[in-house]
Amino acid sequence: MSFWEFANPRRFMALSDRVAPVAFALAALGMGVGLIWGFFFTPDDFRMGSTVKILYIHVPSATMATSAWAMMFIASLIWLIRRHHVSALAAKAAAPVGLTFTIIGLLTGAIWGQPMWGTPWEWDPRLTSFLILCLFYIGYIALWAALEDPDTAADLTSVLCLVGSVFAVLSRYAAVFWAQGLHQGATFSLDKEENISDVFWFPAVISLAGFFFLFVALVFYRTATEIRVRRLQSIQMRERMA
Amino acid sequence: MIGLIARDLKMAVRAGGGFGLSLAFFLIVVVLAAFAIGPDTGALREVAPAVLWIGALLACLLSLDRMFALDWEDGSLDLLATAPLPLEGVVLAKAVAHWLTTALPLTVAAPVLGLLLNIAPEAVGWLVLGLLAGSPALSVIGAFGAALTVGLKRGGLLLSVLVLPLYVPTLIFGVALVEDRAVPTLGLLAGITLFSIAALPFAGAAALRMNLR
Amino acid sequence: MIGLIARDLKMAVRAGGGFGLSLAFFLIVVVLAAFAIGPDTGALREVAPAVLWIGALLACLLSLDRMFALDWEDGSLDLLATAPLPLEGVVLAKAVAHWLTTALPLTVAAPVLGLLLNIAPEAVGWLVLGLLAGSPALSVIGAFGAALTVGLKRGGLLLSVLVLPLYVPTLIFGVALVEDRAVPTLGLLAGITLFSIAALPFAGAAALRMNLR
Amino acid sequence: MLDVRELSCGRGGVALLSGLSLRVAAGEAVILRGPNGSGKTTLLRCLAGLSQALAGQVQVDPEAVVFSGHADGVKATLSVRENLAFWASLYGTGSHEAGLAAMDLAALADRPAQQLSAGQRRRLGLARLAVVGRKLWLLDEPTVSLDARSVGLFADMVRAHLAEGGAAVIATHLGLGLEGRELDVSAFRATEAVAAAADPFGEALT
Amino acid sequence: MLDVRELSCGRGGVALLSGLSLRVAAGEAVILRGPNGSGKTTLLRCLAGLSQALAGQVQVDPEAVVFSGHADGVKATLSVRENLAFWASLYGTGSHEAGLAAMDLAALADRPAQQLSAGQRRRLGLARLAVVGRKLWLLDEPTVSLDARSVGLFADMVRAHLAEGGAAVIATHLGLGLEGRELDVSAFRATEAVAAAADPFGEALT
Ligand code: HEM
Ligand SMILES: Nc1ncnc2c1ncn2[C@@H]1O[C@H](COP(=O)(O)OP(=O)(O)OP(=O)(O)O)[C@@H](O)[C@H]1O
Ligand SMILES: Nc1ncnc2c1ncn2[C@@H]1O[C@H](COP(=O)(O)OP(=O)(O)OP(=O)(O)O)[C@@H](O)[C@H]1O
Ligand SMILES: [Mg+2]
Ligand SMILES: [Mg+2]
Repeated sequence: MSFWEFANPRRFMALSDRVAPVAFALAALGMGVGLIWGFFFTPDDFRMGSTVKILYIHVPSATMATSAWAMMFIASLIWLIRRHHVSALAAKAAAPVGLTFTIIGLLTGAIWGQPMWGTPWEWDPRLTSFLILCLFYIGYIALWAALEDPDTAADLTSVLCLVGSVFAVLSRYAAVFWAQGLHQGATFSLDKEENISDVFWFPAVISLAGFFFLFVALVFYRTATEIRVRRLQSIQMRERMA
Repeated sequence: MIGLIARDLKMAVRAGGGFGLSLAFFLIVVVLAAFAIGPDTGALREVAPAVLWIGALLACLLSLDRMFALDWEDGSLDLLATAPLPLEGVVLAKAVAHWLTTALPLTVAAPVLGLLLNIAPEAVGWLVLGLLAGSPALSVIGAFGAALTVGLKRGGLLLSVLVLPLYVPTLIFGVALVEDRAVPTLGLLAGITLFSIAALPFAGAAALRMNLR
Repeated sequence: MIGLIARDLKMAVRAGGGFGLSLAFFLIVVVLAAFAIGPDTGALREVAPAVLWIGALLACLLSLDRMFALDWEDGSLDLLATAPLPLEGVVLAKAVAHWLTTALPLTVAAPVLGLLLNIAPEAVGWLVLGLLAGSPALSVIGAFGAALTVGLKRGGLLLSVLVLPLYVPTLIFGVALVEDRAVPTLGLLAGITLFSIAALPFAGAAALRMNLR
Repeated sequence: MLDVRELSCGRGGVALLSGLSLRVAAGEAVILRGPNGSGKTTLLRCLAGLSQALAGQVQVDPEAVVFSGHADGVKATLSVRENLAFWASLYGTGSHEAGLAAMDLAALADRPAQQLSAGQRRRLGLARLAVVGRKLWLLDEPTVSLDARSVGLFADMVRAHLAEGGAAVIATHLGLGLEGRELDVSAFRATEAVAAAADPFGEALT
Repeated sequence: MLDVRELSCGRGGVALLSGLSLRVAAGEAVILRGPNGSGKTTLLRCLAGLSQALAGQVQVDPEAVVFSGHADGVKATLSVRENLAFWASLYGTGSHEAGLAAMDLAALADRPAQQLSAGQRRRLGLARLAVVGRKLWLLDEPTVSLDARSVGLFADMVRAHLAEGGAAVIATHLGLGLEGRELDVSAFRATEAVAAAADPFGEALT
């Protein structure tokens, strides 16, 4: 059976009943191991001292924040091209999760910034473009909330997501152009040696996996809920019209 | 009157003009200011109070020309004008609803935004006080301007050209307050607000009547 | 398409949204900025390009939510959608009319305003070039945002929350151009504009269709 | 209830109607007739106090009047119920159920007004009358885009209102199925002379 | 000219009408009847291509259609003439005089539309039809707030249009003085079953 089978709400519900709990367990495992290992069984960093440990929350949430938007981008595309309601609802369901990750990233970053840079906020390109990402999330969610008719809302938010992504990338580079920052480069780049050492890296990867599965589980649960809501709405709608 | 305020708030929220959205708006204003002025925090701190006050002006202006225009277009204004509530009350109610949806969120968020623009911590308190005392004037003055231009389609720019000059005193004292942190300045700010609230609803109502006939 | 642009311009002028008005608006913005930032000319020169670009953003935003909303409310949009002119053309025409009434006056007046904010004379040329190359993007992006929110009454605030983040790149490069006066920057600015003009009318038209059904 | 003497009213300072006298007693309905542009709306707006009379006087207790125009201030984002509840609260008459019942809107009560058809929307506009509890109704083409049944509902509503000692002045081009005195506005069309006299600049150049 | 087969259309993804078939030949006028909320506007918008059909197909040359809805996109700040001229230019048919003549607007030609009475405004809205030179007219309650004489003018305009080989689908509650096939929309009301079938979430949880 093809992947598109799950575009059928009913099939998707069945799938999510099976997948979501597993993903949730994996999330608990990954986050548990990763964070505990990271917090209690890694040495302090010679530069950052024990504050480095915030990395195990900060990096994964920041990474997931960007990934969540990517997922929404794909889901929106699928909706616009193949009109599969589930994918539209999945995008809707993912947005608040992504926003939460973004805010966690911002907060932990700010907390980290205090000791590291002596200021909670610095107009660093990466931080700033992250803030912009946060704004895109808010706009997207607000548009969903503002529109009455669910299909129209799905259409419009999808268009917004596509166009928004392009401009998000644009402003990412514009921001680099605008100011050179003091923020780290990518940890999870292929040549990882370049910036942080294995002792920090392994637990970071594990908790990142944990965060990833958490995202998957939440999106599944929320999408299922959205489907139920839509089901309810359309029943009410039909009653009204009858 | 409460009913009218409640209705306007409800409609604002439904149209996605809710509390959270205004917060997002101010966040954007701050970010844009940072982009426009440049990353170095020194320069930013300089203009921080200006940025926040300009943000308040903006939020006002943006939601202003819809204040009466919608009610005018769908005929509600005729009905309100013949309703028991005097037009003065209508203008005031509109202004209050407008303040609650635009200026209040800013006032609440000011400390955080101040952090982003790293304003001196001791100045933040004054900033909030200033916004509390000054921003109602913005809404009431705005309501008066909206009443003047209600007849015109797309009066957006005209409205702001009429209203912005009236905003100057509030702006000056508001910004000054953050620098000099003096009670008298706060008093002046409050004075302007009180005067506006006392006088402008009548002017606004008169303007509406003229536009309706 | 010419007809549509002409109609919009005519209506804008009739409703007092004409050329002179936008000039007045920018004058006020500059004056307000002067008040907000304080008299010392050094600080002013610092932020001058920022002020002018922010002014352009403002003028756009303020006239934005009326761009399609009026046609939507009085049913013209239905009629336009069934007219021979494709909706993409409608969106583009609206954007052009909007640009002519808001950004163009600023571009023309920029040298004078720059003088007021005493920008370095050699920078003024780049400022004007930047506005010419960049401001069309503002109108087109704005048209897209307006198309998204046309269905919502008083979507003003939501509209700006959606649109402003999209303005970021233009703003950054526009302001940067006045500092570094480099052709590549100008190229980037023009690139963004061309991309917006090429892509967004389609997105906007799609949004309108979705709203109309 | 309404007493109009030698009224002349118009638009933009130009007299359109002149020498119009009209008395409306409690329990009476007056139906304004007249071709497009003859001045029905102008007259109603003047009676409602929205525009001033150019001459003559209108005697009516403003506290007793409710006006309903071509556009029926329905808020698209509010539900039918919320729309009515708002007017009820504004006029300080507790409940809005009467309105829902009068124009048979109960089934639509919780639907956003956005999603109403033209006629349903109009019905909502009319239901407002039953909610505000005013004696004198000034209605401008109330039955526009209503189907036969809804027109019947409206007629019943008006009759009930009259029976309770209310009164109504209704401008329309359509049959309402209401027995009431008819008044053709076009009979009072202001002559050029009157219009010139009312116009402050009338003889400025002559 | 228009050929509709087994069409089902609705609002917000919910089917309102289903199994509606309709052929309109040149020179023919079809009058849509049905109580408020029965789906006339929905159908017309679907025929005009403003909303998509949920099932069935609509065969019509989009280049031949002109639509006119409840709201008649009249621009208040433009004069009557300018309003018509705009549409004439947009549809690439040179002159707008035909419109002025058809609905007897010559006297009002240079007045800002703002200053028109409801009926005059509506006449302006209808005059547009005579200007765009399209074959198939889709009209939604065209005669709202028109007086008897203007209704006559409108009927004449439609007859002339039909005589020239045009066609028209007109939704209305009023008599138009037009001889034409009548179609009661309410006969095609979608059943609960159909509506559920059209709805993608119809069986998500069952
Ligand atoms: C509010 C302030 C901050 C924000 C918004 C922020 C945001 C981000 C973002 C978006 C990433 C990218 C994650 C990814 O790779 O996708 C990241 C990673 C990272 N951040 Fe921060 N950060 C902030 C402050 C800090 C501070 C103060 C430090 C420590 C000095 C820090 C250290 C790191 C490190 C080491 C990474 C991993 C590199 C990487 O994965 O890209 N961050 N942060
Ligand atoms: N705002 C205005 N300014 C100037 N003249 C106006 C204005 N509105 C209407 N008129 C003119 O006043 C006259 C009377 O208008 P009014 O709306 O009272 O007519 P009416 O009897 O209500 O017509 P209808 O039956 O079409 O509603 C018309 O000739 C109209 O052109
Ligand atoms: N935007 C909308 N969203 C959802 N439902 C709608 C919307 N507009 C109308 N409806 C519903 O669809 C049904 C048909 O509406 P429609 O406007 O087609 O009726 P109509 O035949 O034109 O009625 P009228 O004679 O009053 O114009 C009505 O029950 C209405 O409540
Ligand atoms: Mg009238
Ligand atoms: Mg209809």
